[in-house]
Amino acid sequence: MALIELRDVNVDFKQKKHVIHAVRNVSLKIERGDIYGIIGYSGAGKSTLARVINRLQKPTSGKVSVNHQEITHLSGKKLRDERKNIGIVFQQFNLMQTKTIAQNVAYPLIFKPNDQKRKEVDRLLKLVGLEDKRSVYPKQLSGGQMQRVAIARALANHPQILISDEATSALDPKTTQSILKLLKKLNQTLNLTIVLITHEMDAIKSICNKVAVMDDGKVVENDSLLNVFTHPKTNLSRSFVDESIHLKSSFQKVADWPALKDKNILELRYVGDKTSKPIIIDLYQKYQIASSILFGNIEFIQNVPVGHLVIELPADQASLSKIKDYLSHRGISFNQIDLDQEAV
Amino acid sequence: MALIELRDVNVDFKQKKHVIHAVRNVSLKIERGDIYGIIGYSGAGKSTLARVINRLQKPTSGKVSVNHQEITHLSGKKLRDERKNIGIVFQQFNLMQTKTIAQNVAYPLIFKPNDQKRKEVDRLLKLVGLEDKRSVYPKQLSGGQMQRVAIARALANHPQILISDEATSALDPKTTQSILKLLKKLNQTLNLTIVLITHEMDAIKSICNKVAVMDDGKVVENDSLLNVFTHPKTNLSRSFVDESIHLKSSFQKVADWPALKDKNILELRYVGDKTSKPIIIDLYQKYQIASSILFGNIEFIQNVPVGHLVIELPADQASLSKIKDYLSHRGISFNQIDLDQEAV
Amino acid sequence: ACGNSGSKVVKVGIVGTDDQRIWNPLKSQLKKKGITLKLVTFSDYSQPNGALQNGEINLNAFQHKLFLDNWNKTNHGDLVSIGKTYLSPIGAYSHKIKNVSQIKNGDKIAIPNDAVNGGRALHLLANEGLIKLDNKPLPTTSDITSNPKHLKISSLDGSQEPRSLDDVTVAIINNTFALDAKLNPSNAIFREKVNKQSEPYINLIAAKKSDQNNKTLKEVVKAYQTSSNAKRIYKLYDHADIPAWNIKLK
Amino acid sequence: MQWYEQYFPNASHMTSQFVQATQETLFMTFITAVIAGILGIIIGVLLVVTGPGGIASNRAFYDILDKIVNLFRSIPFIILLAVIAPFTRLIVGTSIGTTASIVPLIIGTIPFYSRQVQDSLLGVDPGMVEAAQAMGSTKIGIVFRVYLKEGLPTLIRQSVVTLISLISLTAMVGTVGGGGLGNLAIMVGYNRFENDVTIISLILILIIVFAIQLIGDLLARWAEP
Amino acid sequence: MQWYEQYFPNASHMTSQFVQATQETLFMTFITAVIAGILGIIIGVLLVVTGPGGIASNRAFYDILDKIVNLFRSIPFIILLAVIAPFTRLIVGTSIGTTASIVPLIIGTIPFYSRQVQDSLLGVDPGMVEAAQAMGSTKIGIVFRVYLKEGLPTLIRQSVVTLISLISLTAMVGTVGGGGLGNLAIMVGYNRFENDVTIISLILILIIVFAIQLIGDLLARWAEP
Ligand SMILES: Nc1ncnc2c1ncn2[C@@H]1O[C@H](COP(=O)(O)OP(=O)(O)OP(=O)(O)O)[C@@H](O)[C@H]1O
Ligand SMILES: Nc1ncnc2c1ncn2[C@@H]1O[C@H](COP(=O)(O)OP(=O)(O)OP(=O)(O)O)[C@@H](O)[C@H]1O
Ligand SMILES: [Mg+2]
Ligand SMILES: [Mg+2]
Repeated sequence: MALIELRDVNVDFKQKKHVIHAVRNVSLKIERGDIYGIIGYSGAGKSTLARVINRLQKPTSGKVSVNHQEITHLSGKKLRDERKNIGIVFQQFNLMQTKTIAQNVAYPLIFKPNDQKRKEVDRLLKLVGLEDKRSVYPKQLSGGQMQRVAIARALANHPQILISDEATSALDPKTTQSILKLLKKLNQTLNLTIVLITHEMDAIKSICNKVAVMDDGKVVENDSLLNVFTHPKTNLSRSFVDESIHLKSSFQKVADWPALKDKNILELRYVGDKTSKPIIIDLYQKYQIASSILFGNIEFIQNVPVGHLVIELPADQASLSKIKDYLSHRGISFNQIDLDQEAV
Repeated sequence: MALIELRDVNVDFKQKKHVIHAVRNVSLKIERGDIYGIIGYSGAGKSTLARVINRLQKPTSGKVSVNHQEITHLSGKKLRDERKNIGIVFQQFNLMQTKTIAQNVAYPLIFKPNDQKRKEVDRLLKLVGLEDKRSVYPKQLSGGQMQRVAIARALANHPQILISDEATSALDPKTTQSILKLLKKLNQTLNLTIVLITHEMDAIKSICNKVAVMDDGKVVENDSLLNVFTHPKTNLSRSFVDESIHLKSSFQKVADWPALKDKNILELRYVGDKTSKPIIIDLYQKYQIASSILFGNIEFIQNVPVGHLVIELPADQASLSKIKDYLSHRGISFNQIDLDQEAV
Repeated sequence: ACGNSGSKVVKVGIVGTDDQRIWNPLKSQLKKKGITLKLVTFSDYSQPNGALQNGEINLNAFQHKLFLDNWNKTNHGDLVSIGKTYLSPIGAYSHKIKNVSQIKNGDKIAIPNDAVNGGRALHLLANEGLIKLDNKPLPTTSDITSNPKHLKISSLDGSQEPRSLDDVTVAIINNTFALDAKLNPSNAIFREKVNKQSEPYINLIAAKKSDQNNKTLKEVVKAYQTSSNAKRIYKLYDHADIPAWNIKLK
Repeated sequence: MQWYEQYFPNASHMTSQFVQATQETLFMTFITAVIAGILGIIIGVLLVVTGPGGIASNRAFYDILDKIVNLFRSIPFIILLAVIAPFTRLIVGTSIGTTASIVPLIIGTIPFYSRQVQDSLLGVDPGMVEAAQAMGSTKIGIVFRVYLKEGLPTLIRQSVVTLISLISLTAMVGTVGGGGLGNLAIMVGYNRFENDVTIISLILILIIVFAIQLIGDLLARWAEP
Repeated sequence: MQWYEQYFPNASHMTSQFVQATQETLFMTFITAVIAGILGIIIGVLLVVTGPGGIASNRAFYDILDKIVNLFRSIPFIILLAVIAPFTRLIVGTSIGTTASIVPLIIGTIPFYSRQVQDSLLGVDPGMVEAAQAMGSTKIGIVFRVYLKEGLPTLIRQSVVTLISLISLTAMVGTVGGGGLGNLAIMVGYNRFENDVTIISLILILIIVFAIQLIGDLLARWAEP
């Protein structure tokens, strides 16, 4: 049985006039050691789903089990113990305003002896780069600093599960990378299971092994990262993938470039060791066509290289179809881009 | 004279034991019609600087003028009028909790007749995609939804200047793009001057024309976006640029890939119409070397194409140096990457 | 307000609801003479004189001469008595003892905490030889010069005294509260003697000096000082209060 | 109604007195609430806006106002009731009776309520005040549209606390002939051992208090987002 | 000190009485503050945690407690002071004197303070409570480490308001022989028209009030982040 299992979970918020279905019929399985990404547009229900996992939000219907334990009806000490196992970084941080940064981080460590507590707090603050802020109050921190305190606090208890709700949204890329790296390390060394809620595919790409895509309360797709990345089944997933490889934005940029008007633009996608083969050279050798690279990218999704190329082919219709045949033959998926459609 | 001018601005926060210099000797000029990006790591002083511009934060020393008016000592009606001219999206949103979304957005429109107010609010909520949330309260919104309300509110007054403090940090890429596009449009049609504070170089890249890079309270670099992008003068700027073109992360990914060990990896950068020349083909024609593209990207910085390529060259030392000569000759800057150093 | 022409309204300030039972029946009687009697009920002794002095009421009836004189002196007032009402001898009650000789060393005694009755209670104790006092018209506990039995004297609100009988050995209670508490004044273990010395304790109807000869007010006094009213007072107060306008003190 | 006469032998003959006393209590409470309410809100707001970190911070003014409020809070109501008589006479022409008793009630309630208002408004998130400032709101605008609006739920709860305390105060105005239910409970009910009168008076007060609390709860719920 | 004797002819001979009355006031205030403080905090906390949206929400319990608090708040203190005598005797053995007067003071203060505590704690951001729940804090832990800690600045300010109201109440305990400065001001000063005694008493009360406010302000500043 999975470490976290949601079955047919629904969360409704009753409003004066209508009901908001924040989460609809969500079923998910998160295994021990997973770094499970949940991605979706703003308002998709990600935070609500996160809060269901540690029962801060009681589902309107459905079952949630964590650690082989049905938690929907848990209460008292059992629920508390379960929650101690689950660290959560809130989207709004929820730091205690009258406690210093060190006290905030020490909050879950109440039963530790003082010197151990101090050592632990020091260690955590160092991890998030806030050693010099230990005795100031949250109000005196910048947005990103508050977020880092929230991360340190969530890790203080050495939880088995970490729920991170947009825990890097207020952080610059460098800090984001270091936090993500930290999470990855904890995942690898301590087998920490992580639920990473984010709207940034980049974050998911860099550390997740599985991903669920949410839309309007529903999980519209969930699979291994590689599958979602290489074969997105829904438009929404595809659009997140495209955003993440900056395909979309590069199409747009290219579309704005007058010199490329009426040229043949091809988008190529290839998985695995095909990446290492110099396609451009191949095409040149075979068809004497010097294609320009407009955009190229190799991602390593779970250590499998995944390539994207957008090239301009100065070829007539005849050779174009020959080239296309050749690409199909080599197992490279492609599609021709109509720049006019991509322009805004 | 510039629309916004900061001269030697310092902001100190006195703590019990020491003083925090949040902003140090910052001098900036922001012209009418600029979309001025301010980027920097978490805690660099960006938000504090933003608050100085509309005098929510009195600078410890230095002068700030907005609209040819020294605002450091302004007060009363004059200050209020100045502030009405400056819309601000706060990092923490600062929505009124007891007002509905519509009322929040309508806040600055107090003196408008009711029907006009309603129309305006409808228009703004539509812009940010929250028509269906007009009568709920901020507590019932997701993080990204709150942020969008804050954006709508900041625009309600038709300000001349918009200060956006991480206004897209809680938003998914699609919504972010649509908000940025909106800002760009307002900039172009209404000549709105925008100060875009962010930690995401992508946002800056997509709409800013100028950018200031902050570090530890200081502005370490400020220039046109193109200059900062193509010729970053400080390591910090370079690192933001690298992050933004995903160079750094691709190096790391590449470094993790065993097949590439001990290969020659070259990073190429080229500006302007050199991009359109098929470099890879060139190299093949000249040296019979079929280089693989590991990473490639063309950015259009202020409509000037800027290319980045990372290629693997299966060449011996001799041809390598020839190739390098050739590249220099063609005006393409390059450097060889030592993957071991990039690995973590 | 009060005048010789038009409708004559007389406002009388009294303290406590008790005296309403004496004054209310006079209303109809005075009505016949064209006088409308209005009662203003206060809950303590501090206000009625000020109200009278300022003309907010025309008469008040709640105090004895000692209190009035003291008030005039300290407040530079010119209130005068225009008629006596009744004498209300204060009494000592107990649940624990039957007569004064049983009072032991260190016993607790409760006395009223208002200026009118508190001093009187102390005088009563002095008269019984339990304490000695400085010679003052309205003494307080700090005027005790000798307290051989080390009595512990606490000042309480008059209304509270009957209920404190379980807490103290003796409570000196004025008739109003004693009667309300169904304490029979004839069962008091000792009472104020009605004699010459009682003179200053006779309650009175006070008016401003300028109204001393006001006919309307005199009518009110006259209406009060009737034998039928005397009977009513005897009856209401179970002979504990003594109508005093005709009394001869020995 | 036989049981009523049986168990409430005194009270059953005093219906008109109860009606009158109830009216007096409601009258005193209502007028005091309106006047002390308005003045208390004004003073409370002044304390917040001129206080440390306020939008019109003014050390000297704040210190003086703060001290004056404390000065008046220091005077126990039972003493205030007495010593204020000359002032009352100045204002309403008489120092006795129900109307006159409103003056000390107001003076006694204002400083208390001012503090309650101050405390309610201090709870408003400074971020919202900043947002309003950034949007160019006037100080008056900020007071009404942010402080009083955002602090309203707390303000309503605190106003209920004040109102109930006020009813407790009205029980003391018997000293100046103010009447009311509290006075009836004491002077007739308690002092004359007519317990039934005390009980009926207290029940009537209770009804008023519960009504206030109920209305307050409803208002607070309405004001809450 | 000649001017003292001249302008304060009565008071100048009453130093020991002032000292005693001050002690009585401080004694009553202190003991009441401690006991009513503890009980008020307990009840206030119970109201918050069992109330709607509380961490141990219990509709029935809350409704009953809420009603009881209102019930006691409904009884004007001056009446409470009187009617509670038998209960007081049960508790402290006597119904008169300074010690006895503490019982009605406590009973009169608890419901008021409970409401103040409740209001203070309701101001604590639910997000923090959630965070504590998420970290597996016990309910007791949340009460102490979140509600009481985060609500402390407001709680302190509200406690000051309560304390000052309490001092105002102590002026009334003269009825049951409680003594104290307020009683001195009324019974000796006002009723016997010795104005100088009233003034000195009030000044002493003023000093106590200002001291409480000062300490409260300092504590609140200390408790604020
Ligand atoms: N307490 C609430 N009452 C009513 N509606 C709510 C409440 N909380 C959330 N919602 C609604 O439920 C939906 C999902 O909200 P949620 O916070 O889970 O979104 P999210 O995916 O986390 O979005 P974001 O990326 O913007 O944080 C939204 O439409 C939101 O308005
Ligand atoms: N009110 C305050 N009191 C004390 N220090 C403060 C205060 N506000 C900000 N600081 C400090 O000043 C520095 C700059 O903060 P600021 O909020 O301007 O950073 P920022 O660049 O906006 O960071 P982020 O990207 O994380 O939002 C930080 O070190 C912060 O801790
Ligand atoms: Mg969310
Ligand atoms: Mg910031």
